Amino acid sequence: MKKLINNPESVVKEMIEGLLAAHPNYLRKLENINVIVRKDAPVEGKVGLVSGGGSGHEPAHAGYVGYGMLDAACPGEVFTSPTPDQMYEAIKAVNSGKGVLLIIKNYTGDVMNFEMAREMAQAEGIEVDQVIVNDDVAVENSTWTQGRRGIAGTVFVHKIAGAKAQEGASLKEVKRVAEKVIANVRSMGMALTPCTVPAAGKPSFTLQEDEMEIGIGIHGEPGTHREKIKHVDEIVEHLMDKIINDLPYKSGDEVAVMINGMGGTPLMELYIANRKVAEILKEKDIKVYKTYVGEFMTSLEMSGFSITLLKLDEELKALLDAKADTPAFKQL
Amino acid sequence: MKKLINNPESVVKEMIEGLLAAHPNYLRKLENINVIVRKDAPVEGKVGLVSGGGSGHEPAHAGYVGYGMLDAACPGEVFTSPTPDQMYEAIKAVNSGKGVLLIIKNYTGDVMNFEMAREMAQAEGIEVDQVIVNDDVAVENSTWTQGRRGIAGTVFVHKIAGAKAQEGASLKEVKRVAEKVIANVRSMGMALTPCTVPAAGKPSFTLQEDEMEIGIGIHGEPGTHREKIKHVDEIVEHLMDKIINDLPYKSGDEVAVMINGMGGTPLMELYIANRKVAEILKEKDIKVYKTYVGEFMTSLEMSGFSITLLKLDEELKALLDAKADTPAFKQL
Amino acid sequence: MVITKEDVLKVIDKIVEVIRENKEYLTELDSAIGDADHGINMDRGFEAVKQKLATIPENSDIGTILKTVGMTLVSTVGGASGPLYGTAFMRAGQAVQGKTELTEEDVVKIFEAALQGIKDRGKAQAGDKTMIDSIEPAYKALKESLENNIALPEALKRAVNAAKEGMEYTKNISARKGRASYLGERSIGHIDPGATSSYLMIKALADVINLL
Amino acid sequence: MVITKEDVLKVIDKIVEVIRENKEYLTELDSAIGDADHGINMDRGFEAVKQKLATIPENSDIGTILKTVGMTLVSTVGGASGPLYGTAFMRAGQAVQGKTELTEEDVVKIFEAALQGIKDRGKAQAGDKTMIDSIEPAYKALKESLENNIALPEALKRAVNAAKEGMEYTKNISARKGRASYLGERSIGHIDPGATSSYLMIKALADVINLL
Ligand SMILES: Nc1ncnc2c1ncn2[C@@H]1O[C@H](COP(=O)(O)OP(=O)(O)O)[C@@H](O)[C@H]1O
Ligand SMILES: Nc1ncnc2c1ncn2[C@@H]1O[C@H](COP(=O)(O)OP(=O)(O)O)[C@@H](O)[C@H]1O
Ligand SMILES: [Mg+2]
Ligand SMILES: [Mg+2]
Ligand SMILES: [Mg+2]
Ligand SMILES: [Mg+2]
Repeated sequence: MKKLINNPESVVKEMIEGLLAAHPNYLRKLENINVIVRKDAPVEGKVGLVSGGGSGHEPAHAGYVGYGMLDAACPGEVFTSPTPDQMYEAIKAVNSGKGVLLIIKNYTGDVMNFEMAREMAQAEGIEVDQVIVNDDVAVENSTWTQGRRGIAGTVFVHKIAGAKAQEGASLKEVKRVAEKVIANVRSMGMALTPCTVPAAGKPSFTLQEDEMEIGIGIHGEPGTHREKIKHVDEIVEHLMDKIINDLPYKSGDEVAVMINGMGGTPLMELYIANRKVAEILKEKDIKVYKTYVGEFMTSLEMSGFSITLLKLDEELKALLDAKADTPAFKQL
Repeated sequence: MKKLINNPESVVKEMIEGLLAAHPNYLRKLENINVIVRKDAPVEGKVGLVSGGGSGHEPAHAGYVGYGMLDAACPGEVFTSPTPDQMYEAIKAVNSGKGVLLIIKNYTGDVMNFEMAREMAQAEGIEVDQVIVNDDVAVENSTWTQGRRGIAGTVFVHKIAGAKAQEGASLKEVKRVAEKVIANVRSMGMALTPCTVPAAGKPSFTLQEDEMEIGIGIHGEPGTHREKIKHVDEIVEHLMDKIINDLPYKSGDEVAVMINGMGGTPLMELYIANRKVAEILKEKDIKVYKTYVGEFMTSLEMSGFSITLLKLDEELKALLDAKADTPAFKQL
Repeated sequence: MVITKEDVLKVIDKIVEVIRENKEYLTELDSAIGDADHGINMDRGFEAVKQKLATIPENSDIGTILKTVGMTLVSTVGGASGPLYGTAFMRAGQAVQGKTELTEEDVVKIFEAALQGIKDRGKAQAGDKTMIDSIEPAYKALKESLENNIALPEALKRAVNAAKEGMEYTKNISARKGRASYLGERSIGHIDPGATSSYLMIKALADVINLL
Repeated sequence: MVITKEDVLKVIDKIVEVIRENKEYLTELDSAIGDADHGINMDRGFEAVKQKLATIPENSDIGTILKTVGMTLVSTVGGASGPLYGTAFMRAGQAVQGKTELTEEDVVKIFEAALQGIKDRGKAQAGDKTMIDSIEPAYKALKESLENNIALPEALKRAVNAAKEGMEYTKNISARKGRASYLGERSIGHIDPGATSSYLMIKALADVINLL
């Protein structure tokens, strides 16, 4: 395991210290608990937005705390859902009286921990609602499971619900646009290499030099299947096929595109992937309104990427275009 | 070699296509030649800023083309300086009559190619000047060589000279602030793993599981020496020692910090490194004015990082804070 | 047979120890079909439990002790297992609220409440390839044995065997709950990490009681 | 001995071929002390030269041909070697401007102009571990041989030997110019890739002339 760390057990603590040292104008940490909030939280007259999840997905989620996006992020241990007391403190810290929306990625652990926190906060009379993001189309038989995972599409929920909340909209309205995003966003990812949870010390799976994993999540877990490595154009075709047919996205639709690196993928390769994504969308007469290429929702040092499409209407376009100013997501 | 590519020979071409598809509101490409310019180039009444270098450093340099930074970037082949005709066409395309400044990283190839381009443009009566960035303190006996390399500190030159040019300053003034940045910026980097030039197909060097390279450049070349891997805090101490003693940065100074990932380093690790950087600066009573953590000047998928310090005065602070809006560098 | 508060604390100590010993093993199981953190999570949680129990008032009853364990697990384990085991211990504590000694019946109640807590929280059932596949058979075996007047140590041994069988059975089925469910058929052939940690905890309980 | 325009084209063809054959080798040398692109750069450039020469007017003189080679290299090779070899060929072309045949003296002039071009452009000198360490000894050996009335084919053989020695000598010294200079002492023990490509080109020239 080659990592730029000190002690595997203290990576989350030290990362948070480095994060706070880097962004003192954006972020502060609650005392005695791993909760990162907007420096100016609670923001008067604004619904509070809380998200979170295991660490290892940087810049998610603390990188999205700031103007026009989240009010608080709860970083758990690496790939481990944060605990209810973190979310509970976060909810209290960002509630300005207009209520709080929890943006949860659909994992058993995240959902259960957030739900316990919500119960705790509601018991104190705080208005708390939640949305569950489940954009990953890789898992098909989701009727038998607890449903699809939430992956990079979550960042669009942060952006758009964040813009709506920043406008001063009500909790109900913020939740409505968040759910609109969730209804219209789909993603799928793949990996060339696994990643290593620092405290585990070993990669979570192994791949041969000529193999790749298709349909991975963002926790270093194996995907839905393994294949011989292919040209990126073929890989993109496969992922796009699954994504497009799922909603489905249709001729005449307008979409936002996110090409998300998993942590170890050079930007050059993400752009090469985007080339084919743009080509396919053009062929299908689906208009690209905006494209984001970079690392938004990662899996430590995993090499691989995911594609996300979000179908837009006029409301979503305006909210997507709205100003955002956070450590990892800035839009003028 | 595990890469998300199609043909190793066409990575630069396909990356540029993907880049243009992603950022049509920021960028356009000159016809028949690999030159990326601001969509609105030449900008009336503004000095044109041209940079460039081999590809494989993404988001450098095309990612910094836009409002408040560069007017054109010339991407060469992977790790290979672009050719004079690229820079020559770039100069012509961004010259609005106020002259053009070339921002060159100090590599023999880059310097020679840019110089040939400058000769060509000057022969046509275009006012062209240049600055050479040489922030890398890793190489010590630079009197015997052609001097130090230019690495991540170059991004500060783009930002600050870009802000000055955006104000409408003269070529002389823009060059002056660029040189002020160069005089006050120092960097040093290290690698945990090598990278593979796609057309070469093999890593440019090999490291054992317990080894690291110290003092690397950004072209996959080996560094100044090889060591057993250490805790990141010790690595940071070593790099900071070299950097701080070089200028030297002194108690009472104010600095901007850049923690730059080499392409394959997870953001988590960069923040852990920043923690120690901030600690050392605090101990030495050097004030951190602003910190940038992310991937700014990469080496394909290399895992490792560099630290850059820029000593600031009031003028540089104001220019650093100025608005920038480019695909990879946005500041509100 | 009567189980004292000290016995309960001994059981918890034993669990802390067994989880520590199996930290890597549980993580390895989780890396095959999950995200390689189960042992790390559990060990962090029970380490916190050990610290926490050292600070609670001398005169705390067994219910309070179990609830404290549960709350500590909820706030330190994270992931799926945190709320699940946390709820299990909190419910178990409620079931024996105020007691300073436990009867055989109380032990059954504890199992029942814990199991129900996990089901309420996680909405899973037997056969979904989760911790329930160890706990439910163990609970049934325990209950049936005691109903048939088998002594607690022996009844717990049978519970352990049932948990073990249940745990091993998870190897043959595909997951329908938790992270492993995303693997679909690919999860077959691997034992569930949560079923394993449950088995280990039940075995720790039985081992301590057997030595009394 | 007289060298015709056709001979010059044959030499260039041979260089294209030799660079192609040594593409991987040159890249490997560059990966030890540089950035693993020299063979790729050179091959891209000479491939472009081949294409380009197929399109120039039938009646072009040798000077024009060499200048075309130089300009093509400048605009396709990139890196350090692009401007250096580009300048070398452009200067060589200037030195024999308008000629359709070359004498022994012209060959010396070509070497002289090329070497001076490289020095002007790159500011390096012999002993800096660059292409100059092949070219300068080759130039000197050629000049001296011809001054001593040795026939061109033999004189070129001596030039090749001198280039080879120079190339091999680069293994023993540390680099003071180009990317390899950043390695300091660590560059010792590795042959310079540019010195190698220069040697290969000089050898290609000699081989073709020897067969005439
Ligand atoms: N809905 C559920 N009901 C019961 N047990 C579950 C459920 N979901 C997951 N589990 C159990 O949790 C274990 C995984 O725990 P852990 O690895 O700590 O959390 P996570 O899956 O969040 O990383 C699984 O092996 C399984 O036994
Ligand atoms: N200043 C210089 N003068 C002469 N030759 C040089 C100089 N700098 C570099 N070289 C030559 O260029 C070669 C490297 O070429 P190449 O790898 O194509 O370019 P780059 O170093 O830019 O990647 C070196 O091996 C050396 O022979
Ligand atoms: Mg987990
Ligand atoms: Mg090069
Ligand atoms: Mg797990
Ligand atoms: Mg090279």
